[in-house]
Amino acid sequence: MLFPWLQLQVPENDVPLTDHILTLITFVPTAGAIVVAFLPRKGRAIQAFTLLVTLATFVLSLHLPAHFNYAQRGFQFQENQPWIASPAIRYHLGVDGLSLWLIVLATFLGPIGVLVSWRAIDTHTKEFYFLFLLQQTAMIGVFAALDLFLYYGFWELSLVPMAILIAMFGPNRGRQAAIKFFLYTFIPSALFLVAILYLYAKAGTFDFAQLQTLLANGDLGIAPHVLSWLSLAFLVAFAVKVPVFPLHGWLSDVIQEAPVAMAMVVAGKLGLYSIFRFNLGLFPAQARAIAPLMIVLAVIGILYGALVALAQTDMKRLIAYSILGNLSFCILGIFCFAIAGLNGAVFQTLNEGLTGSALLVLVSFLYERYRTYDMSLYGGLAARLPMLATLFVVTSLALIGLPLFNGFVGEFLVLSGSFPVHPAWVAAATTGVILSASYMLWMVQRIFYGKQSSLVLNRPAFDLNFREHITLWPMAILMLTMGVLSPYWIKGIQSGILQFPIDVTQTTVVAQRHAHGFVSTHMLPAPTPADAQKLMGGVQ
Amino acid sequence: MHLALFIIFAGLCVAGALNLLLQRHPINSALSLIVVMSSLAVLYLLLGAEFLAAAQVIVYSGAIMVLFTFVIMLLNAGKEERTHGSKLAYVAGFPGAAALLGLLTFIFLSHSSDYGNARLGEYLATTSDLSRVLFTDLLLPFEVTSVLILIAILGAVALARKEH
Amino acid sequence: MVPIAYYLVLSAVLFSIGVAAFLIKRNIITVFMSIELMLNGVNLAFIAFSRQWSQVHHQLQVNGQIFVFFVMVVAAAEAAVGLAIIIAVFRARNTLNVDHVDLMKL
Amino acid sequence: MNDALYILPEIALTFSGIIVMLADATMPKSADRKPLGWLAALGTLAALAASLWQYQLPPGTAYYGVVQTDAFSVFFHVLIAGILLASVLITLDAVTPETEGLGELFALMQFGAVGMMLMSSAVELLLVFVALEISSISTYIMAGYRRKSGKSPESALKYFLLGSFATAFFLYGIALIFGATGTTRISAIAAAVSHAVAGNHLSPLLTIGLAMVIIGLGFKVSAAPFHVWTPDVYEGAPSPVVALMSTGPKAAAFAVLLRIAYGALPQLHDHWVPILWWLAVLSMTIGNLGALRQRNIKRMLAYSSIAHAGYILVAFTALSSEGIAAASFYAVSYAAMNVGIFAIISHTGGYDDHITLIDDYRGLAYASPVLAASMAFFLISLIGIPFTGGFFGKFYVFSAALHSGMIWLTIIGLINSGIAAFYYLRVVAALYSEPTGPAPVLGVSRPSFPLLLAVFLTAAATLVLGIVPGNVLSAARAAAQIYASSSIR
Amino acid sequence: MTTDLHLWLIPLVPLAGFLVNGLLGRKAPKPVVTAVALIGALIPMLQVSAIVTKFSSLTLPHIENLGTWITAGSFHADFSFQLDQLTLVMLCVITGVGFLIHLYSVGYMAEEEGYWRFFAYMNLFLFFMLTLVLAENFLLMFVGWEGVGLASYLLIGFWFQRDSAANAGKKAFIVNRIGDFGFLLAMFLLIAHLGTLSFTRVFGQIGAHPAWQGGFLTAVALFLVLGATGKSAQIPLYVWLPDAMEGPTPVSALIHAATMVTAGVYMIARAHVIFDRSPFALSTVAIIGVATAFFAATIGLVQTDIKRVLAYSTISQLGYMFLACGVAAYSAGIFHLVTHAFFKALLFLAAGSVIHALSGEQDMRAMGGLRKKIPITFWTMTAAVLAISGAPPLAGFVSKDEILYQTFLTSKLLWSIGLLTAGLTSFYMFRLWYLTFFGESRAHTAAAHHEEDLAAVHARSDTKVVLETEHAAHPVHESPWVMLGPLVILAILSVIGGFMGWPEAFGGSNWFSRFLDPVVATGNAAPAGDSHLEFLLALVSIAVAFFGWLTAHILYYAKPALPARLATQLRVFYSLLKNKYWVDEIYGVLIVGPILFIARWVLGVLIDRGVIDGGTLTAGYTAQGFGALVARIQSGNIRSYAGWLAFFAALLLAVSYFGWTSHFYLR
Repeated sequence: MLFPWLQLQVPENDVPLTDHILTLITFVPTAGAIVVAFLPRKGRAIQAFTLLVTLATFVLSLHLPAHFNYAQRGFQFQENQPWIASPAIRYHLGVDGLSLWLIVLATFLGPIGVLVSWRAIDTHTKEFYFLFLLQQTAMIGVFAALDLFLYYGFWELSLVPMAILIAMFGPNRGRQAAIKFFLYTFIPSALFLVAILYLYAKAGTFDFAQLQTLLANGDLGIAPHVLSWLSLAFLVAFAVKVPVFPLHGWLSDVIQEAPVAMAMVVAGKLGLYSIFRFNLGLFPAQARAIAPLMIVLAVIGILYGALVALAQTDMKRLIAYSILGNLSFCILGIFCFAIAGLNGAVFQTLNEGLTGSALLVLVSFLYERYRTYDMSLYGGLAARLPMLATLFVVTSLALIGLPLFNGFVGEFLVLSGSFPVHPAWVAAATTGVILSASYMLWMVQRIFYGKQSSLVLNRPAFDLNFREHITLWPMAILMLTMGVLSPYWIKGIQSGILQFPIDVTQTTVVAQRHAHGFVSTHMLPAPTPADAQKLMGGVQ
Repeated sequence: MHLALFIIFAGLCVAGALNLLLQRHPINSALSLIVVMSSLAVLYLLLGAEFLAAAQVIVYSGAIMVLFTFVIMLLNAGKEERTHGSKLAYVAGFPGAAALLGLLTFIFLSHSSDYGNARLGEYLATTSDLSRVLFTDLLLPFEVTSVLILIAILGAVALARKEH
Repeated sequence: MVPIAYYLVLSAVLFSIGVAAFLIKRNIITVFMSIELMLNGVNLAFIAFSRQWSQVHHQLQVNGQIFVFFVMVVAAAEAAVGLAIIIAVFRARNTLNVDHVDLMKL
Repeated sequence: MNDALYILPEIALTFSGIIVMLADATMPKSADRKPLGWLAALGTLAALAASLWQYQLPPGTAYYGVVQTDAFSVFFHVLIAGILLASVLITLDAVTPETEGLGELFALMQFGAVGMMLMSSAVELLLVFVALEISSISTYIMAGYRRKSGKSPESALKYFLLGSFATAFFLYGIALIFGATGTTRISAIAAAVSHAVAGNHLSPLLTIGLAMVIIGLGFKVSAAPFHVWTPDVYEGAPSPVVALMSTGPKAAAFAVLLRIAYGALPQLHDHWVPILWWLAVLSMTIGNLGALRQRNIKRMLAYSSIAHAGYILVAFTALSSEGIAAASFYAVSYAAMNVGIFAIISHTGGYDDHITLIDDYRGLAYASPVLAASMAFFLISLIGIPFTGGFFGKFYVFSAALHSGMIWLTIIGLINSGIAAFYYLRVVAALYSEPTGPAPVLGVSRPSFPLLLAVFLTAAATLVLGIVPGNVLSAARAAAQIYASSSIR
Repeated sequence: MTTDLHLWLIPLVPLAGFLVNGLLGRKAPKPVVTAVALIGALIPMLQVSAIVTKFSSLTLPHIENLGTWITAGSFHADFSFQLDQLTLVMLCVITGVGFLIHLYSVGYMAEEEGYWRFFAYMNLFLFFMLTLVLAENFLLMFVGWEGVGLASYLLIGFWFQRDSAANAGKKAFIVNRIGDFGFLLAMFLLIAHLGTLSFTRVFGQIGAHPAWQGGFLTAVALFLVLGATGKSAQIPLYVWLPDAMEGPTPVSALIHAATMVTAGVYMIARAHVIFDRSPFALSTVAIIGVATAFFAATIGLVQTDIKRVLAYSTISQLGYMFLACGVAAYSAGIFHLVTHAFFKALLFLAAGSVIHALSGEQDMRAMGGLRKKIPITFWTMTAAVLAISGAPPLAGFVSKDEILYQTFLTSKLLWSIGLLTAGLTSFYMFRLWYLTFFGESRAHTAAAHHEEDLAAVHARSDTKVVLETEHAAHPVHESPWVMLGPLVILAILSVIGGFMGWPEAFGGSNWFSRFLDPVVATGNAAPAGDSHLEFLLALVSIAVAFFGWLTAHILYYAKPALPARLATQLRVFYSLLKNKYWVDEIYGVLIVGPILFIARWVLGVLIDRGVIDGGTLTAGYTAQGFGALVARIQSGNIRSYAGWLAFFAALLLAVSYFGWTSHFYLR
């Protein structure tokens, strides 16, 4: 074995602060925010302190993978106290393989966010970092909460700092973008709340685990059509946040207007995680019913995102659409219900969070130097900023899924896992790898290659400084590590995936039927009601 | 006899009310309102509410209407000009008022048997009858009205006081 | 003898005329008067009803009448305040026409 | 004498009101009237203490069963006392020494509060009527208090005329109920009605009487379609007064509505539930849609208060003690955030409302971060973001409604709250965007101590209601318990 | 017995070289960079030779597993390397030729400021290429597959300041991606049906089920072919290779002649088990191969840029290898791969040396008469030309004839086309030879005649030289020995390389194919042809090659005026070939254009702006409209308000009196 330490397993039961680690991780940022509110506006005290807090959070969060018991199913590091007597709301946190790495990702992006905002945010620093830390808490909370009410709390809370910061710091159309984003996500969340309340009315509890068992056993006596409406309410709310193809109207504007630290976290993981946790966790049957539609949307999203990205001249918009494309891969992986696909979907979620952020950071560094996101004004930068160029290319390669980078592992798992289920659609999705290469390389060429543009010549060129180095390198290294040592992550993810009622090894299923050539349509996920079939049209 | 009286004074009431409606000068309206109130006092009497009949004359057609006329004089309000500030009042309000009238009348008449008939001289409510209830059962409301009146005075002073 | 229903109808008539007057009259004072008219209508209803219940219970019921008494008190208070407000409005806007008192809208 | 304990808060307020009044009269003309405000605040504190003290009073009626002091009425007593306290503090910040009639103003506030408190504890419709008039008339006057501007008297006039108009309906309603039942005691009415229902000779007077009462109270709580007065009056009235009258009388009126609906006429629920259902839907929709287009922040908040009245009405339709509790709780959380936001508005806009347009609020964050932050917080609570009172109130209300199967009402309501987010958010966005040109908002003065106190209290309340609502919830549930016998579930 | 050969060192050493040079090279002094790079290329070579020595003692295939790379559910792919005859051959070629070219580059790139970058990339390429051939499963192979694509992208775009170079790099990568798309789908199919990608398991399972014919195997094979056409520049995906000549010449030699482009052939040979089960796929490969061979050769006839001629010749030769695989003569294909690696690398390096000598001139019309001036280059080049045009007994002759012979056994038609192509090959190679080395130097005249062409050429030629041509060009000079050394070695190999597989027909033993047989021996053995036939065919092809030389001699030596006249007479053909059949243009119009149009206008503007943003706005405005409607109630007039109240009061009363309420709400 080349990497024996990969197999390391820490079977510890009485580790210090294991009992309250989640509370710590979740609320250290809040505490930090409160302190920030009283720090002097002058100087860099606020930045430094916030950096400290986020780093502390990150370090704390590393406790989770270190002491996570990968063999054991279900939730770990649980905290479960009554919060409000009636309605019966509990303060219930917990982590399983699904949320494990997402939490770490969220905390990892914390310091990055601070570093990238270090100079970019020079007015209203107090407000910015206050809300930034609040946002951290909200995100971590979403991943950790196991009480539907608590979850919804964090879910909604995550909107506010985002919206306000976009409004405050959006260069030109901030207010519109903020309001657009807020309404896009808030109105579906209202229906989502209806669904939650309905469940509560029926079940009398918000506790995820209890609801799961109750629903699984059909103890609630909810009519099937009602169930599918409920799951739809959940799904739409999440799909908007991801975003899934027709619901992405807010994405490009927000990415364009939001401060980078926020743009990094606005899309993807929250929504996708929620789809996993709730649509697959609570409504598996309904998820299967809607799957055909979702798969079509995912494939459309992949191609659509890539193609539209191809047509952009603004870096941030291009990145926005590429994000749309990459996230659609996750949707595809989720709704094919293949074990590899699901693993890939989670892994791809991590990738997107990492690579997309790195890309945004890079363009923001370009912006800090040349004050524009318009690619047509750039050119030949590679000669002047070799380091930045190198890291940019590395990130691009990770994003277009070059083997040995994280992106490849995710895409490969998703596609190879999903392929047996919907060969035609997955094949279509696979063309995405061509398109993504096209737009990324084109972007690289337009910015870094060719003759040096007047803009580039007129500005003094200074390559990455220390702060920028320590911002970028961790991400770059992580991209490679995740690409090479993926099992280390997968083993956690898979332990979370296996809880879902999926016909575990799709591939072997196929193996039995290899005799008659192509996988045939009765590979489709279990019974799909007529309505979904109709929506599907000609997929089969 | 009772009916005759009722008809006369009810007629007076309605006539006064309509006159209030039709007159364009506030004074005339005020005077016709006084007519309405006084004739109502008679009707109260017919229903055996002596005390209230008196109070009606004293408080209403006395104090309150005097106050009105006083203010009218004070602000020497002239004939009101027929401005047309509101269509809604006609297109929605009148049908509303009419419907109100129709509905109530319909209800009262269709169940008239439930209410029985009033004969003269029965169930006369003397002042002592009222005061007995007023100072036992309804003592607190009676006391509380003092606050009300206090407010009224304060308010009148505060609002009508001359600005400096 | 007169059916109490007649009294009630009369009260309804007065009340409705009051409403109508409120809608028609332009002069604020007159509008206020029409409110008084409505209140009188209500008073009549109260007295009629208290008479009715006296007959039902075969003994005098004065609650209704006392209610009227309170209405009168309140009306007096209202009149004082209302007219004060009217004066204030007249001072501020120099008009008594309701249609001209529509600064705030939409 | 023991009876007096049952109206102790009212007595306290009345006396402190009278003291303020007399002190005002005795003070020299030129003297600064602000201390009177502190005096009033003191009296209010006393009333607050008294109301809290009343919790350990054995629930029961007093004065020949005219008032009933129980968990329900005490709940509202405390609420109203709190609102009054905050409003007094706000007024202290807003007014200047040369604001005329200051003494009367403070006295009026307290007398008005007496009325409101009595409304919540009265179980005799006559007393309800008188109390209602007390609170209404005092608010009429206060609305017209800024006599220099043309708007204030106009708003007073509108409020007064339409208010009396509605009161007439309310009164007629009482008359009809009296006609149908022969009594004006809540309990007696309930008994008579159940007797009538049992004997199946339900008088039609009862139903239309109920309808008329609902009209009258609907007007007071500014529920659509009886909301028309609200925006104009809020716009014209002085902001500190709006803080009081947008919450206090409303809470009291809701208390009365609860008393009549659940206490007196629970049997008629299949009459009034649909009515309130419609009122709720109309209020939420009209309120939110109307607010979308407003440029004046006070008008916008007026519309929003209509919408919030709608949310509270949703809880009524739940027809369960949970619903009552939800309504009561919502009243509290709404009071907290609304008073809070009006505190900031009255400071920013001043007693003379020189800043009222939403666009004028652009860049408040530059002038005073504290004010901007807290205003944003209140707005967020009004939107209904979790961990604020606003959210928990909504959550509780709708969960109650849904629990009794009001699925459509819930959907409509929550979609409405989604729309509502738009106009609240517009203000938040304005607060934090660059001020344009020589914005008057930049000249906003530093908030005085009483204002900060008021903002702190309301903000703290909003936060507590959002995060640890336990105590208030149990209080609300206890309040609801008194209808456990009558209410349906 | 399992001796641990530490195969993983072979690719990882160059990787280390890449990291060192890539991270520190910019600051490091040149000699250090050189040393690191050469070591990075040398150590693998030494290790390979070490392996060669003890090869006979190994149990093959020899597999080393380094642990899991990707795993999910039942599927997992490992970092596992495998060594067998085929791998060994590839290893020898890659490390050997690779090292030589590294050496050569030291001289060729001497004056580059991007020196360190260049060698970093070269080492990176070695890493990926070695991974590709060492991989034990398709997935790891794909790593190398994409990786070499990346390396070639970086190296083609080495002079990134030049748009043409940047474009060429991008084009290469994207076209290759199209191929990779096929490769991916093939892998998905394998996973779906067999649940693994490991060579041993996949081929084992297929071997275990003789029943499987065609079916999904055909699909897999065809997708693999798509991948191969991308990497090995076959129709329809060959278009990137000519542009790839934008890169420095050593790159063209190493990547675009000797090694990377042959990956497709290697892959087909490696996966032959799958192809053997699918006659259809095989014939597809054969047809693609022969078509490409012929088609590219024709284009090669009229090209004037020396590197482009070689590029098209490479494509054409690759076609031969495909042809070989297509007729299931995998060993022949690999054999040609090897020999081609020798002489084509040599050709490029020699051409590089020529260009070097002429200070960057690449247009043959501006060359000529170099025979005397750069003799060593001339002679080595001569050897290469003879080898490629199939002059016995040189390497090219042997391998090509092997292919033609095997083809003949399968299909006369393919054979005849192949033969014709052989003729064309020898023609355009000698054309190049004559134009470059014989006659008078045409430098100045050419400049006079082909102004615009030259401009184009210069735009293309290496920057360092563009800089120099601005001031007076160097006098023609022979290259330094660090460059000539590799030339000589490769020349020798091209001459004697053939004897590895000297056919029985000429008394040889065809050692090479026998050596490979354990790996690539097809179950259905090719019809054992008699040696006379083979001998006969050999003579025919020699004749054809000779004829090709003769034409070239006449046209470009004896009667130099003739070509121009021919060109005018056969104007149509001439321009057709000159413009490479306008394939690039056609692709542009039929594929790229529409995609861009759809992306920008249909999706970007119509859908995204129009429908999606538009929808959002409309929703917003509708809500606002209702808001305005509501506000209309607020006329500000008291009487209106009263009217409103009265109306709804009446309505409410009526409703509640007649008990309509209960019907009018949704519960």
